[in-house]
Amino acid sequence: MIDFSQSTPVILSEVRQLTPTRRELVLNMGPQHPSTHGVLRIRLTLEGETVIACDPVIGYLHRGVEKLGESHRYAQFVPWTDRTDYVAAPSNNLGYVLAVEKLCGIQAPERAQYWRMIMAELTRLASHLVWLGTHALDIGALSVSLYTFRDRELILDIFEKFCGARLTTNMMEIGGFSREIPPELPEMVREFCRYFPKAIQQYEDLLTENPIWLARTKGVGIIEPDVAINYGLTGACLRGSGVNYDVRKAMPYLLYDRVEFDVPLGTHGDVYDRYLVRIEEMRQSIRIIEQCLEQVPTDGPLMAYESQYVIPPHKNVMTTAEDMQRHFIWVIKGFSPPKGEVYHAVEHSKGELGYYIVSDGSPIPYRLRIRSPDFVNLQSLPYMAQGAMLADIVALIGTIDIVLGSVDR
Amino acid sequence: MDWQRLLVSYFVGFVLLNVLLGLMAYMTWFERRVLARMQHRVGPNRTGPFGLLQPIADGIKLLAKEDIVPANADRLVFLVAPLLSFALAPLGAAVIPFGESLHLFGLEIPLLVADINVAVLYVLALGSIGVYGIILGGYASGNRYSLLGALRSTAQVISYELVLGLSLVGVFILAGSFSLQDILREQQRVLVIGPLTLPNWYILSQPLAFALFLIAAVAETNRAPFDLPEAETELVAGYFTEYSGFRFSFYFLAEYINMIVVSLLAGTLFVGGIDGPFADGVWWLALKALFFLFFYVWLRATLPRFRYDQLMGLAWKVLLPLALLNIGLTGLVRLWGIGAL
Amino acid sequence: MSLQVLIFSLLACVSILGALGVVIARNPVHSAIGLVLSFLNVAAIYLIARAEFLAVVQVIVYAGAVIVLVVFVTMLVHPDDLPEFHGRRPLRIVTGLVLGVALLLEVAAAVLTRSLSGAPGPWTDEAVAAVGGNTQALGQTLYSDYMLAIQLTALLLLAATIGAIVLARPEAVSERVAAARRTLTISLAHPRGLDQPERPPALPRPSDGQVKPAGSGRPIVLARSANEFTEQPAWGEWRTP
Amino acid sequence: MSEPRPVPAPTATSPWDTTGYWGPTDPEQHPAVRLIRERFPDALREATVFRDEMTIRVDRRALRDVVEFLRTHPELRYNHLTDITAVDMLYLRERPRFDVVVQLYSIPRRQRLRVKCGVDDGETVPSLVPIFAGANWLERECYDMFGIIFEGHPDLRRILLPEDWDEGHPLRKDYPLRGYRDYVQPGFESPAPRIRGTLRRPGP
Amino acid sequence: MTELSATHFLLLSAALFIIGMVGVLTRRNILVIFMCIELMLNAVNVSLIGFAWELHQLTGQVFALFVIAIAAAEAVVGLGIVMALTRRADTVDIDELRQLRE
Repeated sequence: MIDFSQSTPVILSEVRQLTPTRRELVLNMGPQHPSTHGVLRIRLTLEGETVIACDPVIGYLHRGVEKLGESHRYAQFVPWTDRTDYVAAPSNNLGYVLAVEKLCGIQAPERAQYWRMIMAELTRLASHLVWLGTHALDIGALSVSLYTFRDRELILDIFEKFCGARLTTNMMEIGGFSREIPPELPEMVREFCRYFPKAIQQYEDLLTENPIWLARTKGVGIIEPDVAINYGLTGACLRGSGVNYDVRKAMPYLLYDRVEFDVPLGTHGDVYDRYLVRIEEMRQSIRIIEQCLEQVPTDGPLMAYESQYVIPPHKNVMTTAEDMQRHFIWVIKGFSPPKGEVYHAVEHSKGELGYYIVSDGSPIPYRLRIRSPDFVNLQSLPYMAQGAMLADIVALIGTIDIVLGSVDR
Repeated sequence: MDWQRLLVSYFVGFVLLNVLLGLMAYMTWFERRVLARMQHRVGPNRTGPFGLLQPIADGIKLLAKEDIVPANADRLVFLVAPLLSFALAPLGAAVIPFGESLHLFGLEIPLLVADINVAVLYVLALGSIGVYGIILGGYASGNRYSLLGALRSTAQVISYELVLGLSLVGVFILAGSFSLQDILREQQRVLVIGPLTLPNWYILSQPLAFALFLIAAVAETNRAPFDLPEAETELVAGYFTEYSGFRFSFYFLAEYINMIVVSLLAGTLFVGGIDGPFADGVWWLALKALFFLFFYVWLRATLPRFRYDQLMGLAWKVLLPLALLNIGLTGLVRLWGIGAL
Repeated sequence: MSLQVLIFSLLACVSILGALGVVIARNPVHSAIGLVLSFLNVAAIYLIARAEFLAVVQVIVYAGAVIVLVVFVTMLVHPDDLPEFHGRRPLRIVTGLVLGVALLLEVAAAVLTRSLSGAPGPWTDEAVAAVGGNTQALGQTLYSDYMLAIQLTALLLLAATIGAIVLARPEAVSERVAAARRTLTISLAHPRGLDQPERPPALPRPSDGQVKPAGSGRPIVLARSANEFTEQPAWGEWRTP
Repeated sequence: MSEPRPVPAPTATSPWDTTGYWGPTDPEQHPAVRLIRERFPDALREATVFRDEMTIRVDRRALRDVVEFLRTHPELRYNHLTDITAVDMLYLRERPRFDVVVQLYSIPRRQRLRVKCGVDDGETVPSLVPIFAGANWLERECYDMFGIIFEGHPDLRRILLPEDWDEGHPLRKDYPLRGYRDYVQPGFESPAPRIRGTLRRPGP
Repeated sequence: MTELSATHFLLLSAALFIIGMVGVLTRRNILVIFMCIELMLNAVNVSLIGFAWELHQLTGQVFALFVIAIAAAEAVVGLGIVMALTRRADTVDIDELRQLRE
């Protein structure tokens, strides 16, 4: 039995300067390129069509979100998290909000937690749909992307019903939700859950057994489990290699310990396995949403109203002087969490999304660090690209599932 | 007399060229509409009824665009390459018979521009010259994506032309001629097998050759899933990355005209061309070609793209041996007279 | 002067211009364009000489395959890598030109003063038309009188193909990648580095209830709790041998 | 208008204090603290707990050895490098100026651990790249944002900012929020006048 | 010379052949030399066809066909050699190492 957890030691070879020999061709893929999913730039050294070296260059979408976090009050920063991974905004909100709640030592009421779970899982579905569509499009399957975007619209409709926004939702609030859930929302989500498995089947019909798809994905971009761990991969990139690490299971947050779901693991660690894993994750997300809808109380508080750290209820602001003062202070000055530092991670659709917040007791975070999953996952691209063909590069970028807003922050 | 025939030929060719250009324009409309239907979309429907004026609007837009020549392009070659591609594309239609002769104004007007006895070889030769437009355009752009696209295209076209040519050898053996007229005439005979009466279409006697031809034709015209030279997700737009305006539209036109010509050729070579039940005529050929064009669009909506090495492997390791096998079998059958029904 | 001669002269002139382009152009790709031009015109001249099949073959083989290959190689190789046969010495160029002109004059004189010899053959236009055309006539001659020659040609082509494959065979990709791993690191901080880890023994298979067939004969494993597959991965083949 | 109510101190009953994902909340009970104290008696500076999160502060010179130890020790096996980042402590303490923060996670034991070390301007931290390949970009980002030099890193260059960015490290506390000056794209130094709505390209 | 005869073909053939020969003698790029050789072979074909046409013989065409086949074979081998040569000329470290070892 191998001691799998102690992965093989890293032996650094000498750094190769990226000066091509005459037989090689340096191809600058990006930052403006149809399949680098934004403004990723990859410096490829090719020999014929075989990739000899691959050096991803990032930072074209760097907006200094962490620096901005050091000048915004805690509640003001929530919209900024939308802009990091813009295809999965509610998950980003959730990670940040949970980190702040942990820092403050508060917890949202049960009902709000269920709705957060539902929204987080819907976000996972939306994000996976974008991933599947673009990934298939990169490999040349034109129609799948339109089908996935068609179904993503349904999820965005739910978001719109819930909070009024579709893409950058700014959905989660510190302490829960301050507005009531629209009464027709549960039925909308239920309707979606009834419909969506058929849609997944449709995508699978087009891709899973398609010989060209298999030829393009099987055996391409293999990451062995020890290498995956060594690179610090998380999410489907790690689980595609067969390592069971899902933050929802490993360290349940919200109420994930109350729902039943399985963590799909790949057995070969190639592009095809990561595809299978993500497809299965979508099915499991539907399972989670259905259980949440069964378990969620129909009424009850949505906000931890008693706490100092949350915005007072709207009705009380209008009727009581004390809450009006609280509201005034909360809005004008913000709230001051205790001194300390917390790290809280959630299972984002792309992997482990962590927020590390250092508080000095002022209403503004002293340091706000976003551990974005795709930034770390993208590091494995040169490893996977070794000896691959040029056409594989787009498959590999797709399989990592990056969003440059999140990579560059 | 000779001059008269020449003039009539020129006239027929002129009409055919214009019809082809019109068809090509509406082929883009057809592709967009069909693709949209397959993808739960609407497609162009705002310009004219059912979007029928869309190709014209597109044409005007492309003509009005700036014609950009990159600074490090090989200027002359860059300017000429798309013209080459475009000029060669419709020539293939010249040898396709569209029906019997017409008698108008006392003249005999053949519905065929040129009846040459190496017609099919002529079409293959045009295909092999047509690749120069792509190679030179990709080379002259001074862009690495274009260069890669051109390299891919070269290797692909050489490989698949081989398959294309060899897949047709079976037909030649059965028909005993390279002339499309003769091949068509052979197919108009009736095949009687016991109680069944079938047309002697070569799709029935050469199904393997037909499949090979179809695959190789898709590859030859650089269409999905063999659209590697212009794979937009890898090579941006391949060999025409740097082209804009009407030079771009020349490549575009050439691609669609090639599709139409190949469809007409497939219709003529394998499914009897103008031959059909009820009444023979050009509409049967049009219907058959339309089916092949639909097949092109269908493929594009369904299949992902091959990788370069897989494409070459398919050509050399699968299709070429199959084509040789088909030739051998057909030769044997012909030799022993079983096929001489 | 008949129309035929006029057309012939036109085609011949363009063909010679193309040939001159091959020699004069600095860029090999331009040379190739000149060559294609020359070949196409020669093919048209073949048509005048009633050699339709050869004309088409000329286009398909020469213009469509040989020159395409040359252009392909031109684009593939770096010009500096090409071996130099002789330097750009003016003496040699002058000698070549003088020699060429002298030879041209000599041959032209010979050609123009020639007295026709050789008996006319049986293949008049009518005879060719009678067997069905140039292709058929050529085929009959080729496969009766020249059977051995054509077999030998086939053998030659086969040998050439094999030779070319052997010559241009790249090192196997795996070998190249292994070489790359040895001498150059693709990624900075490569996790494998130099050593290949030992192949571990077979891993325990996940229990059947957890294995879900997912597609193309490949299962995925469904982990029910957080504790499974953290020590050991659900990894089917550690690495394919 | 009265003063706002004072912020209540977090109580031990807060749900976040009992998650157990970071091991025992008593540093003396925590195996990592105990084993490091045995193995590296000089390097361990302190071990603190906030909201059940265990943070170990070590000497910067020993960082790589400690992390290697945490990774390989059979009782600990923190084999997953979650994050490397830094905090500029300019306004919080005198010296050292930065904290390098390493978040570790043990996949088999399902526990997190945070390792910190202080580093001053001009000092170096041993790179973790020889242990974790994933440290590569994370350390590059730290260097880019804070200017912390990681000794032994094979390729320490800027990652998020342009390679020719010459104006310090933006996540330092003394770096102005809007930068020292407006960033001008090379080649566009002189303001280009707009002529009929199109931007004129500057000549070579 | 008012009627087309084999002489025209021979003159064209001579011109093409000699242009090709001058190219082989003066150019140094192996690919251009290669093309010039093709040109010379083609010139031979022209004269063969010309004679065949004038004499109503098919032998000339048959020989031209063989010349084309041989030219194709020659092209394939020649280009293979070019590829092999460039691969050798461009020494990546691996090759040097291998050469040292042997």
